[in-house]
Amino acid sequence: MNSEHEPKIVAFLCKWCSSAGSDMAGVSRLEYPSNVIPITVMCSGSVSPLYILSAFNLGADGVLVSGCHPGDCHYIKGNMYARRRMALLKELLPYIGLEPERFQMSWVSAAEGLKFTQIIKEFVKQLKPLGPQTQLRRSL
Amino acid sequence: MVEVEKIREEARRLLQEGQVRGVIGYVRGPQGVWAVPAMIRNPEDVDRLVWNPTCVHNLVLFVVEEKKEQARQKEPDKRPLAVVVKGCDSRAINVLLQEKFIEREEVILLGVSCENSGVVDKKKLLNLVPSQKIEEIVYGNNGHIVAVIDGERRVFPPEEVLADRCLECQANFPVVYDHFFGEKIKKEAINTSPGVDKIEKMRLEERRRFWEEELSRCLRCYACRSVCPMCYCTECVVDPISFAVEPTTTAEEKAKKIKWIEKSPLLSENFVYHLVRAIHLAGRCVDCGECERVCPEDIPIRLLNKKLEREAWRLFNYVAGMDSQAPSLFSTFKETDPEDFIR
Amino acid sequence: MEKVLKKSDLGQWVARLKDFDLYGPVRENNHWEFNQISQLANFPEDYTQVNVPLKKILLPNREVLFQFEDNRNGGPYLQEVLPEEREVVVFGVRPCDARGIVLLEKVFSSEIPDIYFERRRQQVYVVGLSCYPLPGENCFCLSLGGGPFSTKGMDILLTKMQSKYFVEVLTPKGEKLIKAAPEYFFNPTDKDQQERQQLERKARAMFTRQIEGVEKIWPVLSQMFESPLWREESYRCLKCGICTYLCPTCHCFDITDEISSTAPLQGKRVRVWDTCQFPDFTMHSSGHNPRPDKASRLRQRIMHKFLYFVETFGDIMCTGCGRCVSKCPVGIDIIDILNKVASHGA
Amino acid sequence: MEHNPYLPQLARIISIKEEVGGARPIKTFHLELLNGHRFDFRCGQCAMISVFGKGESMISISSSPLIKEYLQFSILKMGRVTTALHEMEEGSIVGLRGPYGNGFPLEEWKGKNLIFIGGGIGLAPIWSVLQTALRQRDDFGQLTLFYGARTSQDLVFKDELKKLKETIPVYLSIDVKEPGWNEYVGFVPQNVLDKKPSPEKAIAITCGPPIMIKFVIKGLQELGFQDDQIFTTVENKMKCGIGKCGRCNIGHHYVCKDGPVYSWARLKTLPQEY
Repeated sequence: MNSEHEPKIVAFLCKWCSSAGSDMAGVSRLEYPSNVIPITVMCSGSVSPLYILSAFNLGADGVLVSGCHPGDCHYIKGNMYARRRMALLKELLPYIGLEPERFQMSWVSAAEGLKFTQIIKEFVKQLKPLGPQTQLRRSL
Repeated sequence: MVEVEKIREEARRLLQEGQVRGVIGYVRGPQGVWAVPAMIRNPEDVDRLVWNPTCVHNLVLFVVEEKKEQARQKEPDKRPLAVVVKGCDSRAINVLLQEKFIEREEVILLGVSCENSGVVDKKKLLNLVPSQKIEEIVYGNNGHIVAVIDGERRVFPPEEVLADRCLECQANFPVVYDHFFGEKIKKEAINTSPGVDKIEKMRLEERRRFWEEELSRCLRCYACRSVCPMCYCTECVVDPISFAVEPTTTAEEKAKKIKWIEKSPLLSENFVYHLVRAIHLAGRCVDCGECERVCPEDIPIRLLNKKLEREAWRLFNYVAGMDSQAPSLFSTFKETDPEDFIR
Repeated sequence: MEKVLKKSDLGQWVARLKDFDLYGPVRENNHWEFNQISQLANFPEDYTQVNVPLKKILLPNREVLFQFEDNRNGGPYLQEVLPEEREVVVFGVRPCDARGIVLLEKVFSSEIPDIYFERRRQQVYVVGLSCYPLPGENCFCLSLGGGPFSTKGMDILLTKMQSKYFVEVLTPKGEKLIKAAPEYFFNPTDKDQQERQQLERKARAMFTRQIEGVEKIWPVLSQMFESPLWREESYRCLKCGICTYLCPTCHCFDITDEISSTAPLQGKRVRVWDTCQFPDFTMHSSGHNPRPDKASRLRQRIMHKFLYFVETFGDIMCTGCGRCVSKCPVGIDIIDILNKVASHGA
Repeated sequence: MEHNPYLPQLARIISIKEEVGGARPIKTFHLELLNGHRFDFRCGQCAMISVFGKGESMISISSSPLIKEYLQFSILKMGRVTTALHEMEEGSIVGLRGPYGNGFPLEEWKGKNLIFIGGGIGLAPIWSVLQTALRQRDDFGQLTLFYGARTSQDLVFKDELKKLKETIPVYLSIDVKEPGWNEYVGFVPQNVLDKKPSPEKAIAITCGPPIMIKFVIKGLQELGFQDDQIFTTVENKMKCGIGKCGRCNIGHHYVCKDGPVYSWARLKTLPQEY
């Protein structure tokens, strides 16, 4: 495997928590790898599995969905719906042969800038040895 | 035993009394023994109705089609439709009720029991006997299938000729119906999806190779989507255009329609198509198995749906289509839902 | 030119065709497909008919027409993409599929020739296999001027006999293939000739499905545009693409742009299979759809094959392969429909 | 080199004019081929315009073939490609292939009175004939134009129409009354019936929404026009432009090559699938 490979991570971040958490990391001058393409969403519950598959299709090596901790959802329970959906997707992807590490979910609050950087660092570390994701990637 | 004469009687009565605008059932098709779906509108035609092991189709699809057709008509006939449903088909009705796609009053369900048997897999049977010679296919005893060939009865054990979905089925009589035909014989519990077991035992690379081989054959004829009563969306991610175009739809709206995947049957696009479809059917697929039956390329599509069926049960104790009043899989949650995969 | 080839020599001959890409019937799950092969020792006893007909090689379901990209000045730059140059021999082509090519040629080589089809056509060598016994339960080529031993569209037709193949070399392309290993080909004896003729007679007697009086069909069809038949027969139609995608003569396509990068713009214009059976096929941007329902789309499929094509090219655009009948998930049966049409005219 | 019918030539947008604003905007584009290539065509023919990355659209050419400096297209914003075109600027490069279709049989119309009847964007294909006839004024008899749209804002070629009125009779109409509008109010077919053009030595060319065409034809028949005196154009969805892809198929015709121009005498023999 290519250890030089710099993985591309598409991160769907809830506007109310994880996105703010990533900002917090920046404001606090915490360093984390620049492999992330953040996409701010209104709620982790608004992330359709289609978005995740589409991210892989358009070349993501890893996809992260990050929302508010249970009980903290701005819309009361959007993250709880997300949890169910993502649990199934999490099972489906390795079933067709995609490395389980490539899709992850996390709870990151607006205050958890450090946790955000740790998750990204760990994610990049896990993805590097896997090399590029080619299974779902469109190549014309 | 389901007596077809009783189904006909009920259908005749419903039509004669004008209680229904039609009966969706099975009739003998143009190729001899193989039944095909049909809409019966006249009481004189009810004798065309058949019930036998070739009644493979999930007729709930036509309930969906009729519903869409009604929406297009200016003065639709609002009387209900009678429809013949097997166990799996009835669960599809429940899902449509759950999702409020139809109301219960819109259908009169003529439930038929598969009685410890199921429907025939044409491919399996044709590997054993040539099609032209079969005069009739009927139910025998103990789930056996009887084919009349050259006037002679040949008995096949279920495991030789039944569709996989029926061999793996645990609920072989309707869960919702207005009239019931046959007996409720509970089937023995068996492994509900040996195919899924097989894949789960594979290593990651093997799984990938397996699915690459299977999905590379996909022609994107969309038969799997077309035959599925749950694929009722007017706008599907795979279509380059939306069918929901009104005279008031602006050019921008049309131009903004996201092209999620390419129309070309590239392997990557086939993967995304089938995965999106599978996940969209999670908690909704009742395993009528029609997608796999219709696939001209013999892609084991059910293995995707069965996997999610298994996980929905394992993770959330959820089975699709058992209760029309219960919230659907993704429209609810429990505090205790697993989250060990979340960091 | 007629020859015979010992069954055991088939593999030797094929091994000599090193300069060609070889395709032959390969078993996949429950069916056969034309896939690339490296050798061919024999045609398996249970080989019937491939699922996706020969057209997949001449009219692939995705054909790149050209690439486009922004050049340095920001304007688009186009690069024509033509099919790669490679000569392809396809073995085991059934007469119905080979006749399909002849019909496709009428469309793609007439008026404004289609450069992509023509290139591929020139590069394809068709080595057919006659049908004894009949490969499909719904074969009806006999009703359409074809036959289990028809040579139309073929370069070579092989007939499997007791211990030999009867080899009909039909074109210079066929001769070229034979010349690769001339020592394996012998002149047929009278007995060989008789054996072949007998097989053909037997095969022709095997047909169970037929259209009664195909010549009656098109004049009747031209009067049947408004017939209730279309609504009745199409009620159970699923609107899928099986009947047309697996048809050896259906050739409708879409042209679409596939983008690999938006800035700078990079992509390909491709043509992909499409079908008149999909609801969006004829839908205008405005939402208006000239063929808005299943009835009008089934009518189009039948009319195009048995009336419109006859009016334009003097031929029926159906070779009687029976795939659309066997593969239709809801038993829509073109033979049955045509017999109903014919009976309207009686 | 073999001719590749799918490969467009590159063309530059040399001018863009906004004809109609609002929810159904129309813009008129002038295009010239790069490298000074010629693009010969007949009145009523169409061209496939490519916006690379978005796709292609078949658009009728609204300028006269006698004008060699540019090709004119008046385009209603309708779907993916036309929306992209509307967003383009002068100087942008598009693809162009064609011309496609049969065109109007102008040679057969020499010496005849031409009555043009257009609705909305349907004036575009007519405009090509009209401009040609005006440039070859001696070849034709009287020229008359009926043209209507939903509102006065929806009329295309507003300035040109003003000028045109000085040379030929122009009967404009709008569907509903508007302050300041002192011409006909009502549908185009009604306006035609109202003015009663004579069928004597005349050819009527009508183009517009299907429902308008239907009633125009009915009206013309009432006025005594024969079916072979009435011409119209058909617009079906098209992809290849060369009669292969099967999309614009009506009966044994392919609109892209056997159409889009039809006399009513011919069109009425085809299935109504347009």
